[in-house]
Amino acid sequence: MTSTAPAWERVQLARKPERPHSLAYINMLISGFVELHGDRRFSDDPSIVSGIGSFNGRTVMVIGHQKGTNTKENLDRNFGMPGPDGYRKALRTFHHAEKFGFPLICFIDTPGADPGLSSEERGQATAIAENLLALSSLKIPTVGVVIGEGGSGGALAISVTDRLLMLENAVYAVASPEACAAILWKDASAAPEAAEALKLTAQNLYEFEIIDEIIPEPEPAHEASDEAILRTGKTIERHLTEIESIVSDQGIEHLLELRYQKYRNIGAWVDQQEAVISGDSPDLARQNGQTAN
Amino acid sequence: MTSTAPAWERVQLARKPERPHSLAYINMLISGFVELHGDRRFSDDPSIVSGIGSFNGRTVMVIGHQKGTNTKENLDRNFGMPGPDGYRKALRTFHHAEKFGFPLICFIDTPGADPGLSSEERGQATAIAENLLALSSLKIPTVGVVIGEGGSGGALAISVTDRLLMLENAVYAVASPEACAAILWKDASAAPEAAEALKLTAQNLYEFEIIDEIIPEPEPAHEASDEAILRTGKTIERHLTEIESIVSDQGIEHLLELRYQKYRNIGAWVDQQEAVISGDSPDLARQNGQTAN
Amino acid sequence: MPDFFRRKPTFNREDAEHSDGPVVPDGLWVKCTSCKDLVYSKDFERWYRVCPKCDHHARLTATQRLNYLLDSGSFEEWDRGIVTADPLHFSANGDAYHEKVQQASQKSGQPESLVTGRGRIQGYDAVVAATEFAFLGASMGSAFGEKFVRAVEKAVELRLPFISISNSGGARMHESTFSLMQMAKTTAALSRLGEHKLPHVSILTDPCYGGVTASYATVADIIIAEPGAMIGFAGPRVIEQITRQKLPAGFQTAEFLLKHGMIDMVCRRSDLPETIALLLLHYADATMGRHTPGYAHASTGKEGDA
Amino acid sequence: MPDFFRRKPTFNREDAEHSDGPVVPDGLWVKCTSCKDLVYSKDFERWYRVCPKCDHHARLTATQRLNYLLDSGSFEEWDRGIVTADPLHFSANGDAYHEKVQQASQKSGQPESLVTGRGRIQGYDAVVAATEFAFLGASMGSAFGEKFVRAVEKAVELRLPFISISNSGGARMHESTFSLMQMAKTTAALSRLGEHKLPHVSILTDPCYGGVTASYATVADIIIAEPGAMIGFAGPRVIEQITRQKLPAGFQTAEFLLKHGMIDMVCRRSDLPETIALLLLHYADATMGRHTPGYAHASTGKEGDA
Ligand SMILES: [Zn+2]
Ligand SMILES: [Zn+2]
Repeated sequence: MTSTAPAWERVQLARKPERPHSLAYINMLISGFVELHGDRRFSDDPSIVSGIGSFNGRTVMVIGHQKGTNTKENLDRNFGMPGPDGYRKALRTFHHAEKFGFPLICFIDTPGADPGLSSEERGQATAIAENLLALSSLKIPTVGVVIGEGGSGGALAISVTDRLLMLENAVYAVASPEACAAILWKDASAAPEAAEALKLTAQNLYEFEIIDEIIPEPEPAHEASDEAILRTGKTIERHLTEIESIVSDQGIEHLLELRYQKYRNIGAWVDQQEAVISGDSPDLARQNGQTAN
Repeated sequence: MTSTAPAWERVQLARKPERPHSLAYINMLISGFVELHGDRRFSDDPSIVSGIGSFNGRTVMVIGHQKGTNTKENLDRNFGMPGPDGYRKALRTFHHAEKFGFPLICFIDTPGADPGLSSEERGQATAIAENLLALSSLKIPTVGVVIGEGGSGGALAISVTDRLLMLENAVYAVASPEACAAILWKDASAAPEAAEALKLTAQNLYEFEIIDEIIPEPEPAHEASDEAILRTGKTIERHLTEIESIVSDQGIEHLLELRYQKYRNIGAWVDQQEAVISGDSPDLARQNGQTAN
Repeated sequence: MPDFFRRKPTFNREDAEHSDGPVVPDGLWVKCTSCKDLVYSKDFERWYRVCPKCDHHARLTATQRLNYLLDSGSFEEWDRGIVTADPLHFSANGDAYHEKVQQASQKSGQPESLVTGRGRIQGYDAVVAATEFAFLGASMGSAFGEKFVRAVEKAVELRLPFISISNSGGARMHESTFSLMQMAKTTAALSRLGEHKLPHVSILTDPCYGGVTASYATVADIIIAEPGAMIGFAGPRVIEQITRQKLPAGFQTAEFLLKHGMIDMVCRRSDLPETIALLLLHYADATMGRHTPGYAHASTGKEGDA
Repeated sequence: MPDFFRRKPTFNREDAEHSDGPVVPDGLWVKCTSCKDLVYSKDFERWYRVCPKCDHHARLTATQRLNYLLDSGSFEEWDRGIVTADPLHFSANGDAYHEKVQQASQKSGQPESLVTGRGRIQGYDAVVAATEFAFLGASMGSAFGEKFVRAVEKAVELRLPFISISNSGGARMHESTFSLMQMAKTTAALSRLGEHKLPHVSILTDPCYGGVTASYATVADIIIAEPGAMIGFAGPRVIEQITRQKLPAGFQTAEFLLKHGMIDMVCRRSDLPETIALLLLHYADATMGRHTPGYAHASTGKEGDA
């Protein structure tokens, strides 16, 4: 797989049922994992797994979207599309981790949040929004990894982390190429073009400075699962160690400031009134490297 | 009404439909009251009212059980018996008040928490427990007033406050006299005896130091509603002012310590091993003033 | 009750005709899009574009919204120069995003889908942000996010409450992940607002979906919706298409959300200024950093310059 | 995986016959109360009083519970002298409460319905509190509350995790509001435990209702239930009586609660010690005040004397 493979090919790879899903990562990377269930409100949503375990010697809490590897599993897991109960289970885990000072690791792999009637009734939008709010001020180190599909707000709700990593063949976009094609091309079969236009590959997002590192897949993860997972583990470890150093050297408030600035600075806009390239710093100007029309 | 009226008579008075309920207190005592709705999870429970307003010039948040005054209203309000959604609406209000530093006033008036199937499904017990936990460490002044029926855990869930007041003809017990009679007398018609045995009057609970003050009803509140409400307002004001002084003089942590000790010290037990009257202080010994068998 | 709770609203309607809504010269009739009845245009204006026959709340432009909501002449707009930079050089089926932006700008009279600034509501100073639906369905792109966050940060600096008025189709697909990340960006800013004990009052109007509903618009101390407004995460058509579920009558209306516990109240447009002003009076205790009694204190809060 | 995650359980069964459960001398048979099958008593004991045929988890006394859960000889009981003082001089229908307490004490061999102390679970030190159902249905009176709070306060002092194992009929009516207030008292103590970053693991066993379920037992970092345990706020009979609702099969079982999101897991009795030990290992990072890497650190946590 070269880094110039077309976006649509990446989308297909990211969706491969044989690709390792969150529990595969957890089982290999987290020692003594204990899965914790339920939102304490309404149900236990199987499309989100969450729990506590040991990552390279430190206790962490882990959350992941969980897709199935076959049709039955996918029906049980709702194809990895959480409802509000899933996001509230995650929210409970956020606060649990924060209470005890455990770092949080999130595995992102969802086509999107569940679009059903009952999810709307129980406040799908509110549930996602509350998670974004909680993550933005969680007083613990947080690392997210897009391991497959990063689909829209349903992915974002567990991905607003100090470091956001992405496997080489993972994708992350505001909408599925099919949905985008249906709306903007008026033709769902234009999905490959939409995928290209959405600039949803790890390479794209690294260039946009939306993600922090690409985890290479010399062979696609569905063909070399163990290697992909171990490589991911090493990359998480490196980032987590860096974040832990920041906390021990400069305090948790500094980490929160960095996290705030990280998301504060994402965006591409110009200030026509000032007629200059926007941004608060040279770094930011590069990120928002667009000229005024 | 003399203070020696039989307990069962108090129970009847406490339940009078014409007795002023929470909204009557709110309408008379809280200026510019804005009712706030919903638990942001599942529903808006009409058996709990909650909102923001001004009490003698300071912004407060208010929560109350709400009974109806006739059958239709009672059906709409579920007879003032909250489900988990009602307690979660209250929980949201607790945190809202804490965020902005607004004192919290709670009006207690319920036969108990709703005992239905769907309440169990959504975690009635958990909802009550989470409220007890939240109230115990809420960093704001809190005052509760039992205005009618204080029924069991369903009442407790909004009554664990810095000061707990009680109208003269209100009652507060671990179970309704009917339920207690059915279980211990094996005969629900023994309710009047059970009421007596449960020691559920304001006078009883003041002697036990479970409540902080009795608000007199020279005439029963259902016959002199305005007077009862205004008298209640004055009593709340006095206690709230005292609590605010504690906070400004000694800090909120001291208030939390006092609140902890208040509930920490409720109980009547003896330590047979020490063969002395139990208690950590002379004060406590008086409270737990029982001798060893 | 103190008298000033009942102060009469003093709406400003003088700029209404500058809006891009249906222009209705004096003396003509307009057709209500809901009940199809003809309404005398002066009535329609007098009732804040609410149908006097069926109570339908017609959509407002950002300008109309602010004119109705804010005290006359009190609005000071901020960051009008901030516009999108087309980070993806997005083009769909031959339609270039930057051209769509230009068209939207011309159609709506706004350079972006969010208008921000400072104004007064019945005497109470506040920072306000209002969406412009005529600009690409008030979708949330980079410029929207940047303007929103700057407004929130300015509210923190000025110690003012923050009022958002939203309708939106959701994310702006042409900015893909940049658009998605505005959900995180706007919400994080509100987290800071809250740490400073400043309130966010969110007003949801028709229609409000997707990324906006699932981020800043529901991260609020008080959530108010206009009657009949359609509000949700996924749109009804998407839900029906994907799940083949039959949706119940009234699904996703403001009233539906109230019943399901998602909003604090449904408030008619005509009552909004008074309701918000009353809330701002209550929050003045926190905004001004005073938790002790005294209406005198609270009323100085109207200046908002502590 | 490090090996020690798979350490073999070392249960202590030697004191089992001191319990007040069905005494089953070697070589005899006992009848499972669920499937009515005869089970060889040695099997019954070997399987921690779980029926090997239908997996029914029979009730345990507090003593049996602690014997099964804790490392042999590790339990140090606290506050055994604390008993109720009958604050209401309660008597129902001629039955005096203080007499009922005496009977309950004789029947159960316990002076109160809660046993507290310190012990080790697979090497991990913890404070434990276990209910005694044979003592007035393990209802929560003043002595129960006082013992519970003392144990929690001691956990804070010793920086030890707190494990509660509960079944209960709920409140102790004979102590009325004193009993009710124990819900607030026990929960407030757990709030302090949490402030000190010490975990509470709550184990719900059959049957667990009322004031216990609605207070400390569900205020926990981890909630574990035994298979088939009946858990709820109101009992099924009360619900049917009051609401005339037909209750679905499996209503209020541990599995029902898991499905409805109220508990973290259903755990077979035989797996409990290992599961709790694993959790305590994980929490040692917080308990010991260390959030940095190092199993070496965590394993010293077993001494629990930091
Ligand atoms: Zn109409
Ligand atoms: Zn059996």
